Amino acid sequence: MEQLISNITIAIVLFPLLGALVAGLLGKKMGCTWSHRATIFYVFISFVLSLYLAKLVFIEHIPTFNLVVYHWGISGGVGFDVGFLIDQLSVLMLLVVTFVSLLVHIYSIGYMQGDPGYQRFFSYVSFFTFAMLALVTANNFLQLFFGWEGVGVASYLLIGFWFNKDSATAGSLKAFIVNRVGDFGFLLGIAAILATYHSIDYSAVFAQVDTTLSQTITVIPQHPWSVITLISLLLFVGAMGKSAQIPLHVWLPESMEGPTPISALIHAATMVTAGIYMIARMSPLYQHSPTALSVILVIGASGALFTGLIAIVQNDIKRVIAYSTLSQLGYMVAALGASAYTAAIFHLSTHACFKALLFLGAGSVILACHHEQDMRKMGGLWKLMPITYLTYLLGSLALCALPPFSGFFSKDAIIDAVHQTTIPGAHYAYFCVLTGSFVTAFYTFRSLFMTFHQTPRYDTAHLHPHESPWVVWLPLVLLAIPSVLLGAWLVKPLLFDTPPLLAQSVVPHLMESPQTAWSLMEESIHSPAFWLVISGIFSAWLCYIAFPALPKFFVRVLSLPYFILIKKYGFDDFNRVVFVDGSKSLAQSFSHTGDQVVIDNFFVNGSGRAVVFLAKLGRKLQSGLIYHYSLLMAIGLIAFLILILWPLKG
Amino acid sequence: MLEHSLLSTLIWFPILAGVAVLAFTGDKHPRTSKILALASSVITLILCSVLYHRFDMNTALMQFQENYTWIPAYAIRYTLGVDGISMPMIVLTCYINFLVLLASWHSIKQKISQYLAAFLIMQGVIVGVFAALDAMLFYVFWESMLIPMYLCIGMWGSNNRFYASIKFFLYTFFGSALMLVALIYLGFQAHSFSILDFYSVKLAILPQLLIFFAFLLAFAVKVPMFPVHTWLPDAHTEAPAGGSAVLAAIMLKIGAYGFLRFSLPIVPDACRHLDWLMITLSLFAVIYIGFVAIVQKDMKRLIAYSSIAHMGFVTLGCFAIYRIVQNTGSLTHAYMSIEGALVQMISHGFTSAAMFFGVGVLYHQLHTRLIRDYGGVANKMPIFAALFMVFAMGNVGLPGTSGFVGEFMVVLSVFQASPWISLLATSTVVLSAAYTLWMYKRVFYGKIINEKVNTLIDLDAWDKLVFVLLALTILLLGVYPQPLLNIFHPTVEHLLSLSMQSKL
Amino acid sequence: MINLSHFLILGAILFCLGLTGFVVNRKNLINLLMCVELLLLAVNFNLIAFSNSLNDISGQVFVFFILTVAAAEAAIGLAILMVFYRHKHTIAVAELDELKG
Amino acid sequence: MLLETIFFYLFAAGVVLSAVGVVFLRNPVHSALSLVLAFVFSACLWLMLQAEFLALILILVYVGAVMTLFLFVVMTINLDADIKKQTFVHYLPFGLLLMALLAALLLFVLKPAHFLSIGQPIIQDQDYSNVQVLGKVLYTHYVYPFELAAVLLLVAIVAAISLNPRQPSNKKTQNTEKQLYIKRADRVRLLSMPTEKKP
Repeated sequence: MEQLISNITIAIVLFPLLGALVAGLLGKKMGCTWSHRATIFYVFISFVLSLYLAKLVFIEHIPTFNLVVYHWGISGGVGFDVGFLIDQLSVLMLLVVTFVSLLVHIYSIGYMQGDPGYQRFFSYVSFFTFAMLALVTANNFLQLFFGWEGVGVASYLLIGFWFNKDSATAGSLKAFIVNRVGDFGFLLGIAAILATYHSIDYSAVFAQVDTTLSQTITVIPQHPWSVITLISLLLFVGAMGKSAQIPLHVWLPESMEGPTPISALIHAATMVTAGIYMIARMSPLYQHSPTALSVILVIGASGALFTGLIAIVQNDIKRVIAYSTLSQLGYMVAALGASAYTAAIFHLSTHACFKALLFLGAGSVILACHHEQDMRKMGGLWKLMPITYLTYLLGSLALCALPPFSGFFSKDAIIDAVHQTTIPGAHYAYFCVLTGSFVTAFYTFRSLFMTFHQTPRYDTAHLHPHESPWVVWLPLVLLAIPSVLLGAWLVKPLLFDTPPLLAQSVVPHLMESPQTAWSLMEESIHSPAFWLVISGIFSAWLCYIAFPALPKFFVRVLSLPYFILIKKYGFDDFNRVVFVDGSKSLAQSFSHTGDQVVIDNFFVNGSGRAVVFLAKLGRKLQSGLIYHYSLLMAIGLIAFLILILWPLKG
Repeated sequence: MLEHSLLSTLIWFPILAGVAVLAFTGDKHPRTSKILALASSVITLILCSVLYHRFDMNTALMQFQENYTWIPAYAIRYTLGVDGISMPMIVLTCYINFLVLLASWHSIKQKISQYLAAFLIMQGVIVGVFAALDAMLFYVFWESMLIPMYLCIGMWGSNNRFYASIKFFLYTFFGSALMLVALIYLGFQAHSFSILDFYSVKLAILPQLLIFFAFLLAFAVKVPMFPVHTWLPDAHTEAPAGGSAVLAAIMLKIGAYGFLRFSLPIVPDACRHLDWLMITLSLFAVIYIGFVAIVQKDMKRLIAYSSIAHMGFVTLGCFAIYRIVQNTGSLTHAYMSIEGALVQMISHGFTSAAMFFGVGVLYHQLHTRLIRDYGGVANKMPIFAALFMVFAMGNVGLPGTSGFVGEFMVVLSVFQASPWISLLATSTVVLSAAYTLWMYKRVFYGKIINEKVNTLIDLDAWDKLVFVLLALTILLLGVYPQPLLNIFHPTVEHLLSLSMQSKL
Repeated sequence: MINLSHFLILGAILFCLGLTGFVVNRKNLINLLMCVELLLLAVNFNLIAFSNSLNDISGQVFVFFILTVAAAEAAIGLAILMVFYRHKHTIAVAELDELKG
Repeated sequence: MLLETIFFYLFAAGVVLSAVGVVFLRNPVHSALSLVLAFVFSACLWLMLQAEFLALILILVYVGAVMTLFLFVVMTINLDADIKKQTFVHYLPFGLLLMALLAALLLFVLKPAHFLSIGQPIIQDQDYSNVQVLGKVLYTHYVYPFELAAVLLLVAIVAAISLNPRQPSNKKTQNTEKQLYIKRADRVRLLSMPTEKKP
């Protein structure tokens, strides 16, 4: 049995890598068709095997399975291993990742058709999947970091997939570097963990947590910090980078420059969920640091509200969804901050489905409009693309968290958890997440209305949008199903069962009373969140269907807020001016003033010049004129005389 | 028999082969000289594998020792031997040199036999540096190493090569002059010039400090450490690709090797006193040089600066041990620090050599190293772009590549010296990504602006072989560094015990 | 009362004058040679004065040799000077900087 | 004694003044003559020190031979052009200062107080012959140096003569070196010319 599980796990993780290698190295020889067949086949196997593992874990309840594949390195008494941890959390993540990835693979057949980098694309996507799988199955921080960086580099490659497009390469570079800023903290967090626990295996670390509760570390003299808080915060910096939390969220909208399937993959199943997953995985650690949780709560809640607001003013359909991702990630992080780790993972799973759905739907629209992404040039598409419209609508409803769609259950759990928590910042966070639900509903339906309703604004003479081929709409349909049902199906086992589904992996969140999906829906009628959502949808209807002049009016009246939102609170400008230009000019001054002028010119060439100068000076003495020599001789004579007569002076 | 002459063979065989290759000067038989050079390089590589296989990884003792009288009047002997630190360096040297010869198959057109001879002789001499156990022998190899490199830059370099070669020579020569004084002093104190005897000499703190600074100057120039690093960008920029590769991959390591072989065990108290200085300079190298690298306009300069930044990790790892031991009270984490530094040395040998070869391929075709002359190269050279991406990622220190291993270990262990040092050192995570990938973006991505880029041809078979070998090595070391660590471990243990022992 | 000191002082003054002439001379080589003669004269004064005071004839022997060498020196010096003049058509000291490094 | 003192100061002043003349007179001929005067006064002072032989030698050899040589050379060479160039004297004050310093130092050392024990000149007997004494020493004890001095003078003579080879400029001898290094191009010039048209 052990052997079987370990083989399965290794297969799940490595098959996508194999697919990536096959498509990447042999792609040119195999041709497009065989490349996508190979990669899809491998990912499909991974998915099926994940399902099997899920059966083992969730139905047969096998114990947590910790496998060390090999010793990566042993140094200083610390073993760094490559190994896998199979428990409920990782299996859930495996399912989410392989499912979404599989559908993205299939979808890409249609979306990427005819692209010169077709094989390369499939190779990258498979590699992306591999990295994410390595991340979620890791049993130690080294491998976690490997996957962590692996998804980073895969996203870098994929965002910059169309490398002839400057905005794409710039976006990819930005994504990578911002992620590295997060990794900066993450790596230090790992270092702190090693320093504290002398191991970087999850199991060893969690086993020792209780012994280090009161341990402090002196980072600033005379100010000892709780070591757990320090670790938590450092790791959270990594999560901020990967999961795009304020202020490291700036890369995510830029990642829209990649092909749409990639946006779906990044935003839904992989990459951005890594941070959420990591904190949930570390919940035994975070649980002991209220300070860190407070920080997480506030940052997450702020992201939930404020990035959602930006989505309202975006006109690019993908950007609207991108900001919505930021907002939803904010929800998840807020849930983590409120110690509702399970709720965060729950929302992660449902969000993976409906966000992938929305992105792929948007991709379908974009494909239909010949790579036009501006919603102002769409409209009235619902009749032409019924399947896309329907699935997009379902996704939107799920995103808005209307019962009985999946988003409702997970988001409701989050709002509930934030409401209940009492750590500092809880009230602010509650306000943010509540308001956020209105905002979510508003921008979601704004994009829906602008794209599918209203009168067509595209060039009807030349553009004849039509439904996409089956490889494109099939994944939509397949994603629509869990988008609708997943929440109702999972809510009870995840949150209200005893023990909850993920009890072995994450610290469970205590719910007041056991409830069912149905009772939750009933209750929701009385909750403010529900009515905020309804009013959000209604407002969107008012603004974009009933009175299309209304938005312009608001823009005029609220010009300052509008400006702030258009400028995205100035993060981009701030980063550009302070970090990009600042570091460039700092670097320039280092390079020019420091290296060239001071060291090279002054010290290095200066010493050379000094020798030349002294030599020239010495040469001057050799004037060749006798009287100069004689004068020097006389001076020498006098000096010599003084020297011998000096003792006689007394 | 082989045991007792293997090292000598590894030193003198390439040198003799180089002299033999010189017989074909005049470019009349380029093929003959190439085959001869490559064959002898392959032979040394085979000898290296013998060295590796017969190497006993369970002991810190010097192995494959050879010991002959050389200058009896001053107790100077011809003593060779390797331990877990020098053996990988020797293998690295032979391997990189093999790749250099392979890569020069097409790229060098003029004075080919002299070029090949220079590299063969250089290889032998560098192996000598790593294998020498007698201080004077070490010094002789140390200085004679400069000559072939000087010629290499001066003869096959580009426009500003005279300035660069003179600068290189004077800089490094200047550094080593004081080292000679220190070695002679130590020789008189120990009544022997054997390096191993130096380890047991008792020294007061003042001589230790003076010796430390003498060594520091010699090794810091070689590493190079801030602020004596400015020869490196010039030398790299002007040197041919192979020269840059050897310079970055091996010569820089000799400085770090010197710190490990001489400074730490011979003057441990001085090192303990001045570790703040070394740590500060290392951090300067990481951060300051990292920034400087960002704005370089010349690819080779950029890579040269990134080399300095990476070597900052090596010196950091070497000299953080005192603080680590002081804070944790045990030696275990100090192992990780030094082993991290050693892995970083080896890994940097591959990544930097690979990057320099890459730039060499571009330079060979377009005759420019300026970043702004490129753009969109990935369109014309997809295979090259893909391989270069692997090297770039190695340079960035991505997990799964060798570049990660050393940095990871150093950062993790240095955290126990002080979180702040670790914090500053970790900034390389961002900086290296910024400079490497920004360069990659400007060179490989984007539309083709310069028409000449359209004329680029992708790698030929020879280059492909070189690059694939390098890429595989980089990935292999990244995925499974344990074999390397196994070699280091006993020697590092021994080294640490020496450098923790006060000599007062 | 004249004693040794007076002669020595006279020699010193002569020496200083000769040296002054040597140093500040801008005229020509011949003047330089003449200044050298003055210097030698000053030295000779000393030797003779001491020889007299100490009643030791060696001092005078030395003066004898000095005179011989000085004569030879003057002869060769002037010969060189003539050769020089024929090459350069000048013996101005200020222009003789062939030794310049 | 008084007379001696008077004579000493008289001659000393003469020596010093004529030495000043040697140094500062513009015309080299005047300088040379001034030097002659200095030698003559010196000879007188040497006589006072009972070094008769040297005094006479000084007059005979120096004034008679060396200074004549000087004057001869001065007059052979046309120094008018050079005399006009002697206008710049930047170093003069500095040189003088330096020499004053030197003189002061020397005077400090040589002041009479330092020579009280050996300071008194010795008055020799009536039958004392300086020439005889000197000759005895010179031909016995110093015979080798004396011979060497003779050789030195010979060398000086040879050198002085050989340094001034008076060769006629229109000498008709072969220059072998030049002959060996000659090239065809220096001697023959080949021209390719069009053949003349026949009428």
